Amino acid sequence: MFAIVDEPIDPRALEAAVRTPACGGVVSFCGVVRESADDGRAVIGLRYEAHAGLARASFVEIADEIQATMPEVRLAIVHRIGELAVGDIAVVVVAAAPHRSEAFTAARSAIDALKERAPIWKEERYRDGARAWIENRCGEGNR
Amino acid sequence: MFAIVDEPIDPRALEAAVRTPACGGVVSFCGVVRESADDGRAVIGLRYEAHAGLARASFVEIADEIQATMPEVRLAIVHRIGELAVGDIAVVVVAAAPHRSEAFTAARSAIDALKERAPIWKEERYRDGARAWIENRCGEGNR
Amino acid sequence: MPTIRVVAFARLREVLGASRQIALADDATVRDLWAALVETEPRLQGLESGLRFACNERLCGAEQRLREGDEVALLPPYGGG
Amino acid sequence: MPTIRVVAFARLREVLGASRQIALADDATVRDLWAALVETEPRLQGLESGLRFACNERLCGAEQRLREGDEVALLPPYGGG
Repeated sequence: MFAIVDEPIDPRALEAAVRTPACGGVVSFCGVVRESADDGRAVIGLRYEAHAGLARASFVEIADEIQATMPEVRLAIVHRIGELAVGDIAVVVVAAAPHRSEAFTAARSAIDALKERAPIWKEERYRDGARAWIENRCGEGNR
Repeated sequence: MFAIVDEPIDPRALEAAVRTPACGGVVSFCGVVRESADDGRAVIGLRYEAHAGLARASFVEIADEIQATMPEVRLAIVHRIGELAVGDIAVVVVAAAPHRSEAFTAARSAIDALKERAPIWKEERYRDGARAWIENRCGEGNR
Repeated sequence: MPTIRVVAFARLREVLGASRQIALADDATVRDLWAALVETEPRLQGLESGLRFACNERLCGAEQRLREGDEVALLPPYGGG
Repeated sequence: MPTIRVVAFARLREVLGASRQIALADDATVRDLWAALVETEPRLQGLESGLRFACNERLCGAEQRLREGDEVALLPPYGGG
């Protein structure tokens, strides 16, 4: 349920893994490669790198922290690495809980924390042949 | 993308329908039948009824309102009616947007509004043979 | 005497059935329709709280006037999601 | 003279390669390791901002002392998600 993978992620499998009969709300977030960068440049794909051991540990830590305040929440966090094309899923967070409020809060907290704390790197590749490493802006919880 | 259906809902199909290459974040909410009622009674299933025409119109209206403030958001809202068992998906909301913040906000707003405004009714069926119509508590945005 | 089609949901459907016809006085309102139904089916009495109405697939108030052929939906408090 | 394994990511990997060995003075810290690397690879100079370190798969500070066989990861600012 917490992994760095180099193959396509199946969000449904993650949902099935975290759901129990006590769960009434399941929120899934998929981060997808989009066709344009924040500065508007045309993107043809991304390449992700990760420190797999530390990244996975950060996912577990993020989930533990969320469950410390919302013990009924169950989480899955998976990030893909390698070459991705526009439309590919880069990251999936699934949060399941008895009620929807906790599920939404947990999913949102988890992806925000991942952006801040997971040792993962993204290289954007542009249509014009250029490429650039993109850093998550700190405290940028609202993107 | 806005429908009352009497068959299982496929959240992946809805995600595919709303996503475009401009979308970087896709948030899906699945409301699932859970094994116990809010008062703790064991639930064996639910039956949903809807005024299909008005319910669908309320979904469109909810999406229009959300898009009035977040024009880049794309939404799907589908509710199932009929007999559902524990674990079955009763409702799916999908919100796709260039950035995750809008996707989360839109999905959450849509399901909260649906609970308040969509003419849909839920009968809980308990293990002891009893059944009861369950009303959404007004302004109860945090369940 | 316009004839109105009434469609009912949830608790109200259990009392009234899914749909029925009712004849009302000229110029009758939705409120008059409800009063007429309660008269026929006293079990409706306690079920007014939170009740909403729609006429021809649009939500409407209790003062809405009804015409021949109108369809009125009786919508008890919602429970979807 | 402990030998340390250095693993680098993203921009830093482009300069240093994925991994290399480096011999340091006894009692050297992570800060000393970075200084030694910058000396060998002047292109690292501008890449200190936001840099984090891990030693043997745990985040650590620049004052962490290094021992024979330690593996130090050089973690530039993150971009996941």
